[in-house]
Amino acid sequence: MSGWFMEARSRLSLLALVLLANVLVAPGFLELRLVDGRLFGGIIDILNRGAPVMLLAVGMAPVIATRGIDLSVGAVMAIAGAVAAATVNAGHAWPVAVIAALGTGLACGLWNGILVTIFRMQPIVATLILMVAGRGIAQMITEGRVLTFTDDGLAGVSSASLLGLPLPVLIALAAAIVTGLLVRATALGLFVEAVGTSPRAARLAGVPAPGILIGVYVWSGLMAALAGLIAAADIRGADANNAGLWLELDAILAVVIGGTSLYGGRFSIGLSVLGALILQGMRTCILRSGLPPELNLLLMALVIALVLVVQSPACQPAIARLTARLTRKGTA
Amino acid sequence: MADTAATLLSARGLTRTYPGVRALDGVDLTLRAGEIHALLGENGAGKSTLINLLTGAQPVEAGSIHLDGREVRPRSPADAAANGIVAVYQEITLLPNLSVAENIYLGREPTRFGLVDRARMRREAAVLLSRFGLSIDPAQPLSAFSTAVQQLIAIARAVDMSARVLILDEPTASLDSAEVAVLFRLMRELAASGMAVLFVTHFLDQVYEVTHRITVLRGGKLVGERKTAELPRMDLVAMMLGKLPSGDSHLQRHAAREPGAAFVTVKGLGKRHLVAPFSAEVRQGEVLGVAGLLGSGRTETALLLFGAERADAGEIIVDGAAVTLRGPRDAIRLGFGFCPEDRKLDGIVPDLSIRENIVLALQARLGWVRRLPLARQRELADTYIKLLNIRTPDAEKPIQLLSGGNQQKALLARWLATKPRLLILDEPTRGIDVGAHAEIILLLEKLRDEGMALYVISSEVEEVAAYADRVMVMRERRQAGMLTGGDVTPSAIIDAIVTPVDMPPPGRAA
Amino acid sequence: MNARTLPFLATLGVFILLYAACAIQYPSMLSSRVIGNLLTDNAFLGVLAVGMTFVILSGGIDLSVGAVMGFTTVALAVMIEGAGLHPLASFTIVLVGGAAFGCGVGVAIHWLKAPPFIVTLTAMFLARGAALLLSTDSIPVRHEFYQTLSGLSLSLPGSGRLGLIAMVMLLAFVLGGVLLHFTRAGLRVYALGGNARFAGLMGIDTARTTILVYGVSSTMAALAGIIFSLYTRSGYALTGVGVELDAIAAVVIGGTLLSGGVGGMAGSLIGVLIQGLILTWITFDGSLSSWWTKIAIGMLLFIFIGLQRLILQFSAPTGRTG
Amino acid sequence: GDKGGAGKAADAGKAAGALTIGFSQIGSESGWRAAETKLAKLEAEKRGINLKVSDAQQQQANQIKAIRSFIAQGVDAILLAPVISSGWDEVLGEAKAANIPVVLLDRQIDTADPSLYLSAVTSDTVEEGRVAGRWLVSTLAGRDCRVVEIQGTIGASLVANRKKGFEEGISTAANVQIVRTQSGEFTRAKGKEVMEGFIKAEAPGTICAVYAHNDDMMIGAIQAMKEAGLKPGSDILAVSIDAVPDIFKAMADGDANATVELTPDMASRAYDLLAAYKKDGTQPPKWVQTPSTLYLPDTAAAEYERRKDLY
Ligand SMILES: Nc1ncnc2c1ncn2[C@@H]1O[C@H](COP(=O)(O)OP(=O)(O)OP(=O)(O)O)[C@@H](O)[C@H]1O
Ligand SMILES: Nc1ncnc2c1ncn2[C@@H]1O[C@H](COP(=O)(O)OP(=O)(O)OP(=O)(O)O)[C@@H](O)[C@H]1O
Ligand SMILES: [Mg+2]
Ligand SMILES: [Mg+2]
Repeated sequence: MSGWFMEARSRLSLLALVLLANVLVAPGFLELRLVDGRLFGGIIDILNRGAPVMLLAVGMAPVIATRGIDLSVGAVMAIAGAVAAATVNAGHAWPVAVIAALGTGLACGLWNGILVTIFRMQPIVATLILMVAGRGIAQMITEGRVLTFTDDGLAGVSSASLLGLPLPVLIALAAAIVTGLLVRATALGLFVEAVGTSPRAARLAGVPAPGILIGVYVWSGLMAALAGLIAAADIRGADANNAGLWLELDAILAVVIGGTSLYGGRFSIGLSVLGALILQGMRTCILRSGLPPELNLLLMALVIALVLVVQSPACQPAIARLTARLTRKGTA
Repeated sequence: MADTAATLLSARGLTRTYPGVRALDGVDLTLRAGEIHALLGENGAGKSTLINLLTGAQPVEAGSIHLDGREVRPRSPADAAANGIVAVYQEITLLPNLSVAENIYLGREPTRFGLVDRARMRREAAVLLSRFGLSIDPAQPLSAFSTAVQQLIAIARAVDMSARVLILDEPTASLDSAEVAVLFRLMRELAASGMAVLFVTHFLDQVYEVTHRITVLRGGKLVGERKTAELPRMDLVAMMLGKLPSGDSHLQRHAAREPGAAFVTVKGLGKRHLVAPFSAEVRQGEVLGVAGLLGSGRTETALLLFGAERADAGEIIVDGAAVTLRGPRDAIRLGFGFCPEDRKLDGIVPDLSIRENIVLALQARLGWVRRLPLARQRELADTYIKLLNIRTPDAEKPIQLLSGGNQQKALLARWLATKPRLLILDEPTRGIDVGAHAEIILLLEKLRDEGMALYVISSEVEEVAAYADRVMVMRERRQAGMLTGGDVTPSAIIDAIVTPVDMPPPGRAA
Repeated sequence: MNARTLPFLATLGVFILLYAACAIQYPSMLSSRVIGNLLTDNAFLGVLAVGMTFVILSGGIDLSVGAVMGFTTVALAVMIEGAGLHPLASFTIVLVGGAAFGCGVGVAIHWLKAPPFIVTLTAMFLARGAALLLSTDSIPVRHEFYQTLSGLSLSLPGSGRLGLIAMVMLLAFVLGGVLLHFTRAGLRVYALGGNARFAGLMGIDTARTTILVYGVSSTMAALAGIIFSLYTRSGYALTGVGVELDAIAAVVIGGTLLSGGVGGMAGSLIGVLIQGLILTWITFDGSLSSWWTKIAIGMLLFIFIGLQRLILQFSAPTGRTG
Repeated sequence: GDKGGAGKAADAGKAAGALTIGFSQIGSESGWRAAETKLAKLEAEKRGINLKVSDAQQQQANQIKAIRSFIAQGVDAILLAPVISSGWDEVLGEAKAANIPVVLLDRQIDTADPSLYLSAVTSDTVEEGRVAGRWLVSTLAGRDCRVVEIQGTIGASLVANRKKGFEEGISTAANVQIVRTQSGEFTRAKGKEVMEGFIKAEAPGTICAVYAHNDDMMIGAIQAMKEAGLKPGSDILAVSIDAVPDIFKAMADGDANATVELTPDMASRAYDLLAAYKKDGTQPPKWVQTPSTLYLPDTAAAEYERRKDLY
């Protein structure tokens, strides 16, 4: 497992780097204030804003580990949000809405899983179908508007806080922990990695490959639904046109930054979450830099390029030394 | 001849370290023009590593390589090939998605007006393959063929490319006697033409049949170089193992014991395009050997028996009850285990550790909820690593980093861990060194005596004759006989295998 | 051979089938005008698919093509309208630039040992960002040479016309097909996609091949940019957002495996036409709201791929293969 | 959803002598856009026009395809809401050749040959910004003010204009300046995130007003301010553009101060001038400008009621 720690260290050092950048942009970024029982501060913002991508990454990592990919998560977010909003606006209680949204997520995941497993479609096209149609379904529900709702219970999914932490953060972390346990405390992780690395060998060893495959897509759908709920609650409305738009790329990027190969095999929930946080860190930094928005994409590109260099096996040792110094600065 | 010949290639003090292992430690090797040179050693002794260094597949850590007295530093296999040094690696490193012809000529395709001349490529490939007694369509994708054929294709490519030195890492592992004979004839021709051939194998008979000199490695160190003619078998084995072998008495035939109850009975099991219906019976505490030439369909019988291929005819009866196998899981539930022939594709899960590979089948049978505690997994892994003495620093090493033979052992361990009632083994001793070979056969006999039913496919007739109670003979993808009792002798088996049949073989797909 | 050509034949069959279905609903779909438009309107997508086929066959993926295309349109507009360069000169510049950019991507992928997905995603941000820096609003190109070029066209029997850009697209497919299927370089691409490590052991220069592949892809993206700029006679930084997914889909629908090593150029052309057909059908129907449009696209994709899978299932060769 | 084979309806419509009009819509990226489409359909029904709406999913290529297929089907007129301003000469040339009149909706195009389209029904997007800016200046009555601006999607045609207009609007007052600007991509979520950033990045209490290029982003920003414990509308003045129902609700609640209307009812004007043109060839003006009315909290409640089901 020492390999895992090495990986974790390089990700953590990246995160430290990003946080440092934030501190440079907005001094006092790291300080935490407790205002009426709720924590405020840059770190919290990153966790809070990063929650949806964290959730998507948690669902995406096992999918990618099976040599698959799920392009539909953004659309599923939109559907889930729309369903939730429509449900409360139809006068149902918010728990009903939440359940309805999660149910939709499951259904979407099941559809993907069936296309991949039974129809043997290539994951990228199988999920592309839902990526395109899904957003349409969401828009059909909202009729292209932003479906605003006033139900504070549902809005609470984003605005409420527990133990000083915003609910989205807790949801994301909980999801990560549950998923982590699900794959590591059971044999699921082993099976997923076996199926992803060598499907034929896994089958001959008696691994229930079809079940595993469907399972990971269903889980991904569920996570996407959660993310969709948070996104909708955040703006107290379901924006079918924009909710989760292109977020699938962020999720995949997070997982890959987390060290999972798109060719399947070894994966780590924890590292994928780190990947998501690194991404959000960059975003926040760029948004607050005060630089003209025309530069956003260029900055993003430069930062990721930096990440790639940092991670490339070529300059690992040098990095290790550098980080040691940086982390000291960062905390000082 | 060989002793007077000039030194062609000489390697001095070659060294290579991997995390946790010094795979190669200051090894010298001298190849002379016109000589066939055996490179021997236990599994994990460092043979393949040495070859990787010679062809530039792995960087040289310390030491030097001289060709014709001039130092060469191969940076890549292409580089080495340019110097006339070509190798056939232990795992078949061909590309399944390309056609046979493309595989043979990749990197040196014949062209016309700058375009690849496919017609010519096929023609020449066909000619080349016919020299190996292969009459297959070179336009077919490589994946359509068995390990054996792919092995032959790899050799054909190398033979066609090599100018000075040809290196063969366990080429005969998956070949049968006919192919081996062809290969040896070619090796002799090449040697006679002034090339040097480096030949890795675990079959001592072949060593004595074809080689002039022997270099022995043990634990990554050079034990010594001898002339084959001047080195008795016993001494050779002692050099390799570092001790005298635990008497290879296993090749004496055992007294026939009274067989146990019938465990699995197969009635007219078959599948179109794959193998004609066959019938057999495996009793508890007995070994059913399966003999046949390449492509005779032995593997296919195993695939059907294990449910990996769905039969379209016949039935399987377990403990007297007819069963249908919808897939390997059904078979495993019945207590079957299957050690496949194609280690790389159907066997190991490369990224996963040795431990995970060993517990995989057992865990799959337990289901995903009841995960084996890590401690238990470690314990299992260590037990089998010891039992089969798999050469590795620890059980957490990715299995793909193990030497070929040790991977094979790990796979055997995977199934032993499930305590199967019927164990199907396709070429279980392929690529296993002499010492381990004896150990594994003793192990099989032990398992049998404990009442396990064994279905063993093997190309090594003496061996089959030694431990099998009965032998099913396959020919042209159909059952060609069942030898029992006193008939189970090498000669009888060989007769049964080779007697030509008049009926045409059933059509093959693809 | 048929084991390999089967996916293509399946795709082709499905395409013909559904074209027939559309033609029955709207007979005018058979008019040479519609067919001409199908090719002209999808010319840029086709060119992108040519490059993408190389990338995917090599086991990679290129998310940057849409952005490179967008950048090219802006660069052309700026060079021609702003700097007053002659279009042909500008074309050469962007093509060379595209090639260089792609080679850079290839180098990064090979030397940083980084996944193509991230590297090309970065390249995507880079190209888009650069384009927005050049100009955030769309610039019309009024050079008369553009008029003449977009004027050029082959009139088909009937009222249809085959625009220059459609011909360029078809030419790209032909040349791409030759390069891929009949040259050593092409075979190396397949080898790389089959198994990069083995390809190395068999003496293939994997670095060179990787660079070639992404070089071709970006060059094609630049060419697509030229085509789009001729198509709309303007340059705009946000041109072709998300078009990379359409290109990937076209290639994969065409029977190429995303895992690399298996597939071919002809399939990709059908893949492009299939996507074009879907949109044509939808515009013909003309009654679909925004959301129904999306749903219809998804469903039609599903039908296409589903049918394709079924054909493959039933005609899959039994016995020992794969 | 209104799915059905209106393909044949086209011919049916002709038989009845009614107009068949093709409408190439950009997509459905916002509530405003959806409303525009909805109104186009409603008004068409009222007038017995057979309207074929083709949705371009934000792709200019799709709009060109759509126009081509409208021409192929021989519609009587084409409405075009261009996704970007340039690149229409060729396809509009084809329409002209087939003498099918084209009317532009809500966005102008950039062409050398104005005869390519019959008329353009749009608002003056620079004026919208100006109105917002002037309002701010007058409300401040000389007070110093540090304004933060939430732009639309970088590259979208009207972003530059609404920015320019606003800057002109405040140019008269030296005491008003834009201190930060970032893109909220026209969405609520991004608008909220951007505003959060502004609040964190600026010293507490130093932001005096926020200008958003559309109401959706403003609604997001309002939530951001509330969650940061600020009082939008009083602590920070809020002015935006579009006049969608939700912003009126916000104004009624005192969370927003002003919005400038961009009417979604563009189609009806186009229908009228097309009808006249078809009847006796009356040439409509090249530019039919829709008013950019400023709305303030006093009328908010009423306006909300008036609009809420149009959207
Ligand atoms: N890439 C690698 N990384 C780490 N260890 C390796 C690697 N390749 C080989 N080894 C180790 O080096 C040692 C020698 O391996 P090698 O393959 O040379 O043995 P071998 O003599 O070929 O055995 P066999 O007869 O089973 O093929 C083994 O212990 C093996 O585990
Ligand atoms: N000598 C050969 N010529 C042509 N094809 C062959 C030959 N040997 C094997 N094959 C191919 O391999 C497949 C079956 O061979 P396979 O190896 O499975 O049989 P086998 O009896 O298991 O041989 P072995 O297990 O010794 O490799 C067939 O589909 C055939 O195409
Ligand atoms: Mg070896
Ligand atoms: Mg076999």
